[in-house]
Amino acid sequence: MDITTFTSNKKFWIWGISLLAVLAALATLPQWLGSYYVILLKDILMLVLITVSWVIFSGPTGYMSLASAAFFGVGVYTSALLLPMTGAVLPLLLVIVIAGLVSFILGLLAGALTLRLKGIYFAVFTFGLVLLIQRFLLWFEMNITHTRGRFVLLVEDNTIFYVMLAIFVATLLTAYFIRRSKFGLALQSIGLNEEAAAHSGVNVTRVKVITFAISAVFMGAAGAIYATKLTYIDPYIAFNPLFSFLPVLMAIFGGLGSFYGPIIGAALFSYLQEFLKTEFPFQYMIIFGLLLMAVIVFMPRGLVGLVQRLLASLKEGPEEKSTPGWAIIFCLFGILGGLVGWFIFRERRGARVLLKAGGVVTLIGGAAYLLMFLLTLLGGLGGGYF
Amino acid sequence: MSKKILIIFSVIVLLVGGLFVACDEEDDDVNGNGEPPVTKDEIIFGGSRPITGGNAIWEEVGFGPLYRLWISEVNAAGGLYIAEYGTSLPIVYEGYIYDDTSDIGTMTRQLERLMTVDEVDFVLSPASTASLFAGAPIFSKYEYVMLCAEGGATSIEDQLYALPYFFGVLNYSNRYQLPVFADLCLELGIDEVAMIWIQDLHGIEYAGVAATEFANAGIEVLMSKSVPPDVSDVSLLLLEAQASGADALCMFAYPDQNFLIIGTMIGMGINFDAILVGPGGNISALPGIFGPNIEGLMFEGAWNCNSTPGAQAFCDLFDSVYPPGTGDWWGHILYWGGVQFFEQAIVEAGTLDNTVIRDVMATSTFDTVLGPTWFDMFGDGGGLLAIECHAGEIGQWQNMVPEVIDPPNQYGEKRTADPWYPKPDWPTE
Amino acid sequence: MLKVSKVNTFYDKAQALWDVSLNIDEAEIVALIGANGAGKTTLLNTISGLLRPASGSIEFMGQRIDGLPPHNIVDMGLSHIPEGRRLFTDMSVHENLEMGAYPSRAWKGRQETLERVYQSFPMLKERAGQLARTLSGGEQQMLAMGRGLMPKPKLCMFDEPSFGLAPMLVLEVFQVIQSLREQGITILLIEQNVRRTLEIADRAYVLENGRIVLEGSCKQLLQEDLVKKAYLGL
Amino acid sequence: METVLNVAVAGLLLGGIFALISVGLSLQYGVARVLNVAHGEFIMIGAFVTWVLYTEFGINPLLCMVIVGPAIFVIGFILYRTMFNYIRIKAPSPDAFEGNSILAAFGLLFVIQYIALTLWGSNIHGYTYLAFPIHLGTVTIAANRLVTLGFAVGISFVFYIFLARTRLGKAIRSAAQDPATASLMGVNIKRVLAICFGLGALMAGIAGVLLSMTYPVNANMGLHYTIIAIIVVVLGGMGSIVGSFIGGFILGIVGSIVSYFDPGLALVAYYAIFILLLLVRPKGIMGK
Repeated sequence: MDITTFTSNKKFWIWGISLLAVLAALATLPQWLGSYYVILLKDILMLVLITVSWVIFSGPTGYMSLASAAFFGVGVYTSALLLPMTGAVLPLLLVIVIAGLVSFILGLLAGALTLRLKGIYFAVFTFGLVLLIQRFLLWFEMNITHTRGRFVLLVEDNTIFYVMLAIFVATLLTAYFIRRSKFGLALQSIGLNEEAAAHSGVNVTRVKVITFAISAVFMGAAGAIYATKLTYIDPYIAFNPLFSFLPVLMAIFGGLGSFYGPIIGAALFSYLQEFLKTEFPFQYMIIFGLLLMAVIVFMPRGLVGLVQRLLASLKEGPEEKSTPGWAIIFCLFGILGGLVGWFIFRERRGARVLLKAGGVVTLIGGAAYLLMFLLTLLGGLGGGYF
Repeated sequence: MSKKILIIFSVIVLLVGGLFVACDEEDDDVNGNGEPPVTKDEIIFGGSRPITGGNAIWEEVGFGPLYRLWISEVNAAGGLYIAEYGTSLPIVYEGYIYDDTSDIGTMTRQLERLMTVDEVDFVLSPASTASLFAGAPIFSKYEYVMLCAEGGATSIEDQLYALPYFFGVLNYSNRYQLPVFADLCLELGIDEVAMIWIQDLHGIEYAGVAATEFANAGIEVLMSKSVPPDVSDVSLLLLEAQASGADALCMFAYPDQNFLIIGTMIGMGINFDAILVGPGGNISALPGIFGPNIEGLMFEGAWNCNSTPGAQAFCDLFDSVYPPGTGDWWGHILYWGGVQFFEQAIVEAGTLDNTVIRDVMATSTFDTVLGPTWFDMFGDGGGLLAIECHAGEIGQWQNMVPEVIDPPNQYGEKRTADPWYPKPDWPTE
Repeated sequence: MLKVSKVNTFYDKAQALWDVSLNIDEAEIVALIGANGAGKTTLLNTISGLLRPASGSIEFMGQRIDGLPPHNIVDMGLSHIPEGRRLFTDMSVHENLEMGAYPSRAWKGRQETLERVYQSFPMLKERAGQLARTLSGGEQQMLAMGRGLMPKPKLCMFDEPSFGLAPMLVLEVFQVIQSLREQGITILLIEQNVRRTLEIADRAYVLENGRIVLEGSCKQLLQEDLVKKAYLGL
Repeated sequence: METVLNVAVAGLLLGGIFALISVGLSLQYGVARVLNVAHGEFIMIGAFVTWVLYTEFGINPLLCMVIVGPAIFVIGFILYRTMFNYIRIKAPSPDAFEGNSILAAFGLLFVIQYIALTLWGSNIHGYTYLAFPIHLGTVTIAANRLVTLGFAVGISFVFYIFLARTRLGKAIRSAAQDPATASLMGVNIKRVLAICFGLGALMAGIAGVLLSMTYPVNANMGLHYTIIAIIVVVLGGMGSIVGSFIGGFILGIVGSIVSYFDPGLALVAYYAIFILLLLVRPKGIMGK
């Protein structure tokens, strides 16, 4: 589909306008939300935009890139170099643009180097890139510049938020148009069958490398602005491998099949993490781990796949084979209820008990997943599945 | 499996969930509705602490056990008397300790939350040097006292002038461990050293300060090599250090690497006349790991149960609560002194207003487990615990007990035992 | 011996087999013919347990086998020589044959079976130590057939054994299949080479779009217009 | 000359450790198709259990292998037979299974780490065992490292023979190449894949036992080993025991040579080799 034909599409305008409305609402949030929520929202926006940029390349092509942390880290480090605490060399916005460019170039280089690699080799190579840059930079700083970490200029929270929002919008638009353009089609044909795509006239190399680099731009820019909140940066902090895995996890959590899946997935996932780290700091790991496993077992196509399945079963009547679908709905309600309860009552003193109760519902939701899993196991024993 | 079971089960889930919410709503009406209470009935401490991740060890054996011990002691005594409210208030921290998963981004976010959403009365310091740096501006911005525990501050000293709420209690490289170690070397006749340091802020600070101090003392550094945190093999480094003929080996790394180095030295039979172990040499789990091999090992930051008049009482208290192997012979007495100082400052201020308490802390001297305790202030900015108050800088394991072996200097006489030199050979099995 | 009744099989939501029923008696050669995509391979996969039928039943030697995993079915003496040979290319010829005798029923006597297979396919013995990938197409087919015989089957299902082979070799394949019947092995055969198949088979089923449209003895079928037009090009 | 010898010996000892931690992952990924990012956590569990058994009950660490190995095998077997098998059956394609199983393994990583943290805390532990030098000419080797190397070579050899010669070994190899056809041969594919995953876990557990004799033990130690194992497995060719073995030693020796000049560059060197090799042989040393 061509962009021009698409912009004349009615659906485009409906979506466009509702997106604008959401963005406008987001833009006014700092006016009436406390600084913590602004920061939290900023971080969620960041994770969503990193996930979406990851999906730009890895979604249609099926190449699992773990280079996100490298692109992100390059952005963070660009900030560390160009925005030192003692007198910034360049204005903030310029630094962010430069960070994006540096990431772009790194994306081009990495893309060109990895052309021959497929599947897990590509994944491991891209992950290696993260550690390689981290270690080399570290060695360089230790032995050549003798730097004891770098201090970054602190930027005001609302500024960070708006910059992040701007990058977020840019990412969404880019992702959307790539998906809808000839370019996106070419990417998808690469994902389906690379040889066939090459035969049908797609310049596979160019499309792959350029898309990889484009997806890097936004991660770099996001890293640059993220750095201004950290104060202190060294290569370990900048190139945190977590940022390689998070986008993959979040995208699969949301569901790779659609455009909005990864967005919803990333938003919920990052919020859930924050929720668990603060409300259940001592059980965070086990709840999170079980939840991940349950999600994969019961929702192999992510949240979106689950919703689609539920919608389909509502339309066509319940499927003949019993799936734990209903249990999942209730569990999700539990989790949602817990989250809503937390969000509303968080600011009231003395409401902690209630919050815990919301958490308990969440816990039960998680336990229900598990129990359903066990029941499925037992039920499947005779059926030959197990 | 029949759908019936699923539906029944789900209904149960919903009912139980609803029940919980309904039950607690009543509680909420009693406590939470209406105007915020005029009188306070508790003092809330919050914190963003590394419960999981790479720094989790510090929550477990660093400041973690101490703030819990201190709070339970305060509460057992009826709480803190706050003049403003005219009554003693207990301290609450359950539910306000968050897991930063050893990630700085998360830590800074959680600090903002504690200070702006939860509006807790006091916020505990995060752990690790990098976290202190990232957290300090936030504490200053929201005017919360930052009683810094696990983490050095060499790099941040210049910036302390702009961070008025920063109160560091830990001793570290240039305050005043390595100058003391250099003096010790002169006393013992060590004139050639080898250094292994970690590629990290900690390592580069210690290696840098050590280079300066050794140069000033006329001690030659024969080898100075850095290792990455996930180093898998140090045997070649040790052979090189041995071949250099150095009298002393200094390891400025974290417990993971230090233990690997010690283990490899024992395994290969490589010994030096003096061995200085960075963080890890001080933890009381060490005798359990290396047994009699620890005899003669030196470590940074030191105290023992006899090093101050109050130390024995603190040792007894700690041992009555925590299992053996969870103590820390570097920071614990300093953290304890720190919280005792903080406690007295709060009571003296008579309010929970951090700005007032900060001024009290900046100007007062209180008696703590460390003796008379005060902070050296950096202009109108933050402060660091006065060197005179440190319990010791360099320790040595002697007869399975940590001893302070600092040579006397202008900050006082802290030695609890004479140093063993040269270090005895590794005992053979 | 094998009785398939009203089997329906799906790929995800797409139905591939519709109420397929067929019958095979002991020591028969039964052919299954049909165009590409008619569902022949799907039917074989359903019988051998690689696919599960959504409904219907399959009986082998009087026992229900639908829903059983493949390894149980082969254990009962139903061997499936899959389309495209599917050899273990990184294992030697000998090891491939040994894998054929994996069911515990066949494992013990594998040396004897091996000798018999080597007699039928002497060239496999010469190449026993070679990796399967180094064999030529014809040799690979012989290996696949030999491997299919290793579990001492009572019923063998061949999925296009002559595919991609030179005419000479095709002839050999058919000879082998005929000789198997003489050893008392029942055969279900899928072949593109319809004329020759109908010559050696006793009965045949014609499959179109996942449904059985014709069945009968081969002589009868050779007279049917549908068969003549669609499969014999007459 | 002596330096060269020392570097070579250090490289061999390190290579043995790398090979040891990789062989199990090679089975898990090469055959059972699970890129088990929780592999290092099984190593950690093996190390912790050994530490407990040795310090609390005085059980010889080498004997612990016999206790830890089978126990972890059972855990791995059950995990695959239930969770991963379920994911495998539900996945629309093998690629989807690979992606989903990584995620599930991530969940597993969190769960195992939580269990370890709850049981043993985040403190660093360790013990000294066989910590005395053995002098071979001019070279000095720590006894526990030599034992580790010996076991690494021995266990890899046994594994190689097991896969090459035994009925189950052949079933595993056939399942690695073509699970559907293997099942037509009568291989119970669910069981074999679960056995493979279990064996991978067992190898991790045994590696943990041996590593605990030289390395400190704590709840966060796992990921580091997982990363090295993944590099080695990809370097050696997936599913190839010999490949992992060779890959481990190459990495160990290169690591030692580079460490001799600057330990900080060891990991950089690993990746340099890794990239070079993938450019020359995109499927690894023993890959096909």
